[in-house]
Amino acid sequence: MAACGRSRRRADAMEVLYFAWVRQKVGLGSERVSPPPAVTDIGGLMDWLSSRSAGHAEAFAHGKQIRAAVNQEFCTRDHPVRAGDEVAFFPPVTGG
Amino acid sequence: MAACGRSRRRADAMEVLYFAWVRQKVGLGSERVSPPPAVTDIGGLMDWLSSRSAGHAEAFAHGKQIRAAVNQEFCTRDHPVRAGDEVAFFPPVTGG
Amino acid sequence: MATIRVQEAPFDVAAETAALSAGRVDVGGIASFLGLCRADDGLAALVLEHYPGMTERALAGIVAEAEGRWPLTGCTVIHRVGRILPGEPIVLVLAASRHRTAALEACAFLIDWLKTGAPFWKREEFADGQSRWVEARASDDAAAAKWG
Amino acid sequence: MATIRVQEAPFDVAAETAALSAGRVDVGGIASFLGLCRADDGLAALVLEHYPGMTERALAGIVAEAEGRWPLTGCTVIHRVGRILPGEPIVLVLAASRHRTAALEACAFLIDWLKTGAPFWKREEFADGQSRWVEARASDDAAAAKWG
Repeated sequence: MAACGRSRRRADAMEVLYFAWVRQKVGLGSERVSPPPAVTDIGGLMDWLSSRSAGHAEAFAHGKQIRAAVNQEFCTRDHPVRAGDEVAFFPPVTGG
Repeated sequence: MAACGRSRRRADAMEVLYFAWVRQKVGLGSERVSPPPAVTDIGGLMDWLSSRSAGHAEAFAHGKQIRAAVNQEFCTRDHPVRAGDEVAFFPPVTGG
Repeated sequence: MATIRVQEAPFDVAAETAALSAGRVDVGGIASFLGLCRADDGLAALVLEHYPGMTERALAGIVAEAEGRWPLTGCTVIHRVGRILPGEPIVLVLAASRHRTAALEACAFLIDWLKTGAPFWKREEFADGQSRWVEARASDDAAAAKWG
Repeated sequence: MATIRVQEAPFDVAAETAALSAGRVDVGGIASFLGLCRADDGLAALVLEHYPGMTERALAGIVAEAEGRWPLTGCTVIHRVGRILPGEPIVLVLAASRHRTAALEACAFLIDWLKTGAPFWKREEFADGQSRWVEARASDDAAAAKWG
């Protein structure tokens, strides 16, 4: 079964995680996506994700208030993304 | 007895306290003294006290390293002293 | 050397403090900051969400940065997640060193950086049933930025 | 509001910390500094002498100054005197406020000022029977002076 689950993961897919109000607006905590080759950085990925649902569109409409991480490191809009990456979108952090 | 103790206190006397190595060199924790009228400030009191014993002389020979308080407030050499004051001499503080 | 924990359970300030000097005589000072949940504007609870995995990584990075800047003998960061009631503790930062200045500065640095550099998000729940995400404050960014 | 104590007995960090937020929900942060006795150069014990009366006065003045500079919800200064062994606590400073910056700054201010503005003197006793008075450090004067 594990092998079966794994076989369904496309080699060009990336894991996208959402937190806080980004998660609430998107309506998902995470999803596996396979953006087209034209999507090469965080900014491009945000634009592409916006088209996936009304929830995505609403979340990413607040683009300036959204922060991103690639493979668990904070990054800027021009950071490259590629298959196999773990990408996360969330509001500015408010811990402490 | 209380009245008797009190009557032995001269009206022109002041209480002088010593702490840390000043106390050890003077050989006293406190004493009641009646300096002459020419003694009007901390500096003058230090000079006068120096003449009281070898221990006093040794303690006040380190005058620059000695701090003073009058009536429990830190003060400088030119602070006035008068009968009834509580005067203290000690090294720079090292608490905390 | 460093203790880093993200947990739902409350923590024991005395035990964490004692752990930094237990069995050793080279610790001159332990500075700490304990963050508590205030009940502003009818707040009923704070709900803290985080990014498991990245949180621990980010905290480890912040602690390593502090250890590089100050000669610490030990360091502890514990951050709670989940539902926290007014008056309850949220976060504990401890920094121990031979000298007080290192401990005090490292502690302030850790809490300032933690506020802006670790993936936690607070949602406020109010007595009237309303709920809202806490917005990041420019003053927190400024506090973190002052460390250069 | 403020707790000021000079005592021979050890103190309870957890109880003192808890006392600053007990029964209230307006405290956002408690910063603390715990000073401990190090065993440098074969130290066997520290003996702390103070000026009874003036000490309490001086500490009250320092606390009042901190309360005037920062909006504190509470503040605690406990300083031990007498014989203190390596690893044992010497001094505890706590500052509580709605906001972390006030608590952190007030705590650092209190310990800096206490080091130079309260009449305590430390004598070091060594394993070989020698004893010497600790000399004041210029760095402590500088730390206190930076608060203006």
